[in-house]
Amino acid sequence: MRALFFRDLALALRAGGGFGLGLAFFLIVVVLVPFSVGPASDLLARIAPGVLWLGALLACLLSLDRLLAVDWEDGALDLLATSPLPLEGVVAVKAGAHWVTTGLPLVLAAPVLGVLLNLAPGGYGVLVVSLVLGTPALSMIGAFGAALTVGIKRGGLLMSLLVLPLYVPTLIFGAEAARRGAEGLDPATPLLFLAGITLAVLALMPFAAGAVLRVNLR
Amino acid sequence: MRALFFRDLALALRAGGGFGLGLAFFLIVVVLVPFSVGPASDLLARIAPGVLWLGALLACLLSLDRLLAVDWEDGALDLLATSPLPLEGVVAVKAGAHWVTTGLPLVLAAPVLGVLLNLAPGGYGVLVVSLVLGTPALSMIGAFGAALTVGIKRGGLLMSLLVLPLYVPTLIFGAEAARRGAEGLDPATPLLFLAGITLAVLALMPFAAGAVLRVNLR
Amino acid sequence: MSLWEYANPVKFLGLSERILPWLWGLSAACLAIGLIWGFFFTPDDFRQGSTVKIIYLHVPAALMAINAWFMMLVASLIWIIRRHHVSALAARAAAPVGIVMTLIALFTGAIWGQPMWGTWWAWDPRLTSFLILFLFYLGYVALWEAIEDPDTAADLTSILCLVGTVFAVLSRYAVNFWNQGLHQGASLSLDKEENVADVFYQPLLFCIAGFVLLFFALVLYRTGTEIRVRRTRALMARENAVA
Amino acid sequence: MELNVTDLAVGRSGVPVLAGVSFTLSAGRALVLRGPNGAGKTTLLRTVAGLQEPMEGAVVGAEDQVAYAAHADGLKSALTVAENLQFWAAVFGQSGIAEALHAFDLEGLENRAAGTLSAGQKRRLGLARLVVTGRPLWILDEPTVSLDAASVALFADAVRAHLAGGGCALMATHIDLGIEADVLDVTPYRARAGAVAASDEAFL
Amino acid sequence: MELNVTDLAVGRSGVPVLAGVSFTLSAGRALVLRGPNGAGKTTLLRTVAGLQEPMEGAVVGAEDQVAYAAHADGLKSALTVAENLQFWAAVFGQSGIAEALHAFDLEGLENRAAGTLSAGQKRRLGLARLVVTGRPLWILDEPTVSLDAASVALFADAVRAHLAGGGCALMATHIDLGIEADVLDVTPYRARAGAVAASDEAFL
Ligand code: HEM
Ligand SMILES: Nc1ncnc2c1ncn2[C@@H]1O[C@H](COP(=O)(O)OP(=O)(O)OP(=O)(O)O)[C@@H](O)[C@H]1O
Ligand SMILES: Nc1ncnc2c1ncn2[C@@H]1O[C@H](COP(=O)(O)OP(=O)(O)OP(=O)(O)O)[C@@H](O)[C@H]1O
Ligand SMILES: [Mg+2]
Ligand SMILES: [Mg+2]
Repeated sequence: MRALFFRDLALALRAGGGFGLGLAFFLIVVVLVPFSVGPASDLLARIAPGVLWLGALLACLLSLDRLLAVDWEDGALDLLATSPLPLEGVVAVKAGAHWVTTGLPLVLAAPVLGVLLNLAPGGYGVLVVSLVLGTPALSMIGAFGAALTVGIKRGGLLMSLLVLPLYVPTLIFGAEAARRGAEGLDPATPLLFLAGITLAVLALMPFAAGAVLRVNLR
Repeated sequence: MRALFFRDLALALRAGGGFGLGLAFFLIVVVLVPFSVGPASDLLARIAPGVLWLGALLACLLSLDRLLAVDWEDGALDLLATSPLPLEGVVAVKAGAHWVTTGLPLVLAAPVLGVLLNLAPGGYGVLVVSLVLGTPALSMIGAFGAALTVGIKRGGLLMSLLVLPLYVPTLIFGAEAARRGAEGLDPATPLLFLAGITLAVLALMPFAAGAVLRVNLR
Repeated sequence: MSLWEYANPVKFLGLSERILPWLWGLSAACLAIGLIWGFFFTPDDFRQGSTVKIIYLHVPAALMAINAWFMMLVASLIWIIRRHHVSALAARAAAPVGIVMTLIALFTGAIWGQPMWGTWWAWDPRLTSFLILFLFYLGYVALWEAIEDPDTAADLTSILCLVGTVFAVLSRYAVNFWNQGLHQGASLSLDKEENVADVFYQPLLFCIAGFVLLFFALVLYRTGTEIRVRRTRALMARENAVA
Repeated sequence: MELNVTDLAVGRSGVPVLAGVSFTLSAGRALVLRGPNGAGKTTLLRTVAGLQEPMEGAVVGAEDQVAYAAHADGLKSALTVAENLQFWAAVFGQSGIAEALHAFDLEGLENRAAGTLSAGQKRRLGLARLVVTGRPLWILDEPTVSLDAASVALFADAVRAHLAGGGCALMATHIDLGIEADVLDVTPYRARAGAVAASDEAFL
Repeated sequence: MELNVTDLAVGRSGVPVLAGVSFTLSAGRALVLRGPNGAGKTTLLRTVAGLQEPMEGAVVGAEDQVAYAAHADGLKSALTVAENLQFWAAVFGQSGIAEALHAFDLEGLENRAAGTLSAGQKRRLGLARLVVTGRPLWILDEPTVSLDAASVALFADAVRAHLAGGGCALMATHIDLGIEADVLDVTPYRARAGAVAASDEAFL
C-alpha cells in the first residue's frame, strides 16, 4: 500500500504528471470568469465563493480522469489485481495520492485566487476550512467514477457525467459554508454536514469502488 | 479525408464515444452554477451569458482531450503520417469532426439551458449566433493544443492549460456579444471581431497544428 | 410455483405477452377517461384559469418519474442478489421511460410555471431535485450504452443505481437546505383538508392510474425487446462458434 | 504447491470459448499451452489467474499464488527500471531486486526510464517482475514476444531456476523454448455451441 | 522502385544508436534486419519510414512509398474488422478489401469489432492493412509477434506475393520466416559515442 502511494506521488511529480496542473487549471478557470461575466467588482465578490468551489471541483474532476485508466491500459491494474493488495485498498490509496497531489494544492491556492475575485475579507478562513473538509470526498467519489469507467476508451467525459451529480451535496454544503463565511453569517451547520458527508464517503465509497473495479477487470 | 471524417464521426457515435457526452457535461456545469453561487434569480440572469459561454468552452475542451491521443496510443497516427494525407489535413478534418459531434450540439442546447439561468428573453438569438461563430475556433484551437500534447501521458490537463489562454480572445468577444444581446445593446461589433478571429484561426491554425504534430511524431 | 420462475426469460416473455394487451387497454381507458373528464368536464380554477388542467399530465408524470427510479433500484438489487437477467434488463428498459416521464414533468411544469410564477424555471428545491434526478438518469443510461459486455454493464449500472440513490436522497436534503421554494407541497395527502378540490381530484386519480399502467406496459414491452436482443446475440454467438 | 483445474469452461463476454479443460500442475513442473490464434489460450490463462470467472468447473490452488505476465507489461514509462521493479517487489512484500536484474541482464539499464527502452528490453523488464514477486505459480502469456535468441535463453534459464526452486509455470507460446515441459493442445477443447450453460443460453 | 540508404546514422532523443548504415533495396527484394534487443532496429526502420529525421546520411526513394507496420497496429476497437480495413483503403486511395481479408484468413471475422479479437487475430488484421495500402515498400517491425505457425506461413505467402508484384520489404525480426531475403545484421553499426555529430555534441 505504501509503495503504491509513493509510486503514485512519484508519477505525479515526474514529467507529464498531474501535480501543479490541477492547480493551473483552477487558476485559469478563475481567471476566465471575469472575462465571461464582465469585470464589475461587486458582482465578482458576490459570486466569488461559488466560483472558487466550482473551479476547485472541476480541477479535481479533470485530473481524476486518468487515475485508473493509465494503469488499466498498460496492464498494471491486472497485475495489481493478482497481487496481495485488496482492490478496495488500491482504490483508496490512489484516491489518497490524488488528494495529496491535487486537492491539497487547490486548498492552499484558493485564498490567493480569492483575492482576484474580490472575496470579502472575512471569507478566507471559512473557504479554506470548507475546502479542506470537502475535497477528500471529491477525490474519493471521483475514484469511484474512474473505477466505473476504467475499461472505456475516451471514458473521461462519461466519468464527468457520472461523477458530477454525485458531487452535488458536497458542492452545495461547501459553497453554502463559504458563502455564509463571506457574508459574515455562521457557517457551522453546512460545515458539519460537509464533514459528515466526507466521513461517510471515505468510509463506504472504497468498497463500492473496489466492487466496481473487480467487475471491470473480469 | 472524407474517410477520416466519417471514421471519426462513427467512432464518436459508437459506444464510449463522445457524442452527447459533451452536451451532458455542459448541462451539468450549468446546473452546478446555481448550487455554487446561490439561487437568486437576478444574480443568475446577470451572469447567464457568461456562464453559458464558459460552460460551452469547458465542454468543448474536455472532449478535445483525447482527440489525437487515442490515435497516438494505438499507433494510428504513425500510420496516418506515412499515408498520402497531409498532417495539416488530418488535424483540420479531426477538428471538423469534433465540431460536428460536440460544438454543434452545444450550440443547439444553449438556449434551453439559458432558460434554467433566467437568461433575458432578448438574449437567446445573439447567444446562438455568437456560439455558432465562436465554437469552430474553439475546436480548431483545441486541436492545436491536442497536437502539442499528444505524446504526453495524462496530457489532458496540460492541454487545458495550454489551450485555455488561447481561448481568451474568443471567449471575451463571444461572451461580450451574448451579454450585450441579453442587455438589449447592439452586439454587432463583438460579433464581427469573433467572426474575424474564427476565420483567421480556421485558415492558419491547421498549419501550426500540422507542424507541431510532425515534431511530436519524430 | 414461485414468482421467481418468471425470472426465466422465456417464461417471462410468455407471461408478458399474455398480460400486455390488457395493460395497454386498461391504461388507454384510464387515460382517456381521466384526460377527457379533466380537460372538458371540470371547471376552470378561479385563480389559475384553465392552466390548472396541466395538472393531469404533470402530476402523474412527476410521480412516475420518481417511481421509475425506485423500480430500477429494486430491479438492480434483485440482479445483484439473485442474478436474474430479466431484472437487469427490466432496469435497463425502465430508464428511458423514466427519462421521458421526467421530461414530461419538466416541460409541463415549465409551461405551467410561466403563467403561475411568471417564469419558466425557478431554482425551487422540488424542481431542482427533479433536475438532479434527470442527471442521474442520463448517467445511468450513458453507462449502459458505453459498455459492450451485457453482464458487466448490468453489474456496473446496478451499483451505480444504488450509489446514485443514496446521493439523490442526500441531494434532496442538501437542496432543501440551500433554498426554500415556490412549489406546491404534497397535495395528495390522505388528510382531506389539504387536498385539491374534489372536482379536480377524481379525474386526477384516473390519470395517475393510467400513467402507472402505461409505465408497466412500456417497461414490459421494452424488457421483451431487450430479451429478444440478447437472444439474437446468443444465436449469433452460437452460429459463430459452430462456424 | 499444486494447481488443479477440473472440467473448466471459459468464455468471453458470455460466449464459451473452451470447455472441459482439466489438468494438474505440481511443484517443479511446467505446462505449455498450444493452439492456433484465437483458440482461447489467453482466456484460459486469465481464468486460471483469477482475472475472470470460470463459466463451469473449478480452479483450485491458484489463489494468492499467481504471478501473471500478459501481453501488456504494466510498466510506468516515467519510472526507472529499478523503480519499476522495486515497486512490484514492495507490493508483493519482497525486497531485493538485484537477482531479478541479473537474471534478465538488465544491469546496465537500472537508471534508464522504462519508457526509453526498446521493445525487447521492456519485455525483459516485464519478465524480471515475475522474479521479484516471489510467487510460486507463474502464468505467462506469450512471454517471448520481441525477445532475441539470447534473451529467450535467459528466460528459459529463469524458468528452469524457478522450477528447480519448487515453483511451477503455466504458459502459452507459439515457439519452442527448450524447457522440459508438458504440452497441452487446447484445440480439442474448443467449446461447441450449447456445450456450456453460458449466461446467454438462458435466452434461447 | 528502389530504396537507397547511404551512410545513415540514427538516434533516439539525441543519442546516436546506429551509424554508417548503407544498403540498397530494389523491386522484388526483401531485406531482413537482425540484431539483439536494443540494437536499434526499430529506430532504423522509423527513420527509413520518415517518422524521424536521420542524424546523418540520407534515405532516398522512400517518400510516399512506405507502408509501415509497427508494434502497435492502429486498430480501432469500436470498429469492425471490415470497417478498419476500409478506412485504411480509403486513406490510401484504394478500394476493395476482399483480397486482404483473404490473404490473412480473416473472412469469418469481418463483422467482429476489432476489440474482441485475440492477440494473433489483431496482428493479422494489422498486417492485412499493408495489403490495402497498395504501397510498394513495406516496412515491418517484428511482424510475426503473437502469430501461430499457420499465420506465419500466411504472412510469408503475402510477402512473397508482394515481392512478386514488384514490391519490396524491409523488416526486423528475431525468427526465421522462410522467405528468401538478404540479411543485414545491425550489430556492427552500433554507434560509438562521439562517432556522430549528434545534436547534443554541440554542448561538449
Ligand atoms: C419545471 C417546473 C416543474 C417541475 C420540474 C415540477 C416537478 C414536480 C414534481 C417532482 C412533483 C412531485 C410529485 C410528488 O412528489 O408527488 C410535482 C407535483 C406537483 N406540481 Fe410541479 N413541477 C414544476 C412546476 C409546477 C408548477 C408551475 C405548478 C403550478 C403552480 C406545479 C404544481 C404541482 C402540483 C399541484 C403538484 C402535485 C403535488 C403533489 O400532489 O404532490 N408544478 N411537480
Ligand atoms: N528516448 C531514448 N533515450 C535514450 N535511449 C533510447 C531512447 N529510446 C530508445 N533508446 C535506446 O535505443 C536503443 C535502440 O532501440 P530500438 O527500439 O531501436 O531497438 P530494437 O533493435 O528495435 O530492439 P528490440 O529488438 O528490443 O525491439 C536501445 O538500446 C534503447 O534502449
Ligand atoms: N469480447 C469478445 N466477444 C466475442 N468473442 C471474443 C471476445 N474476445 C475474444 N473473443 C474470441 O475468443 C477467442 C479466444 O481468444 P483468446 O484471446 O483467448 O485467444 P488466444 O488463444 O489467446 O489467441 P492468440 O494466440 O491469438 O493470442 C478468439 O476467437 C476471440 O476472437
Ligand atoms: Mg492470446
Ligand atoms: Mg524494436
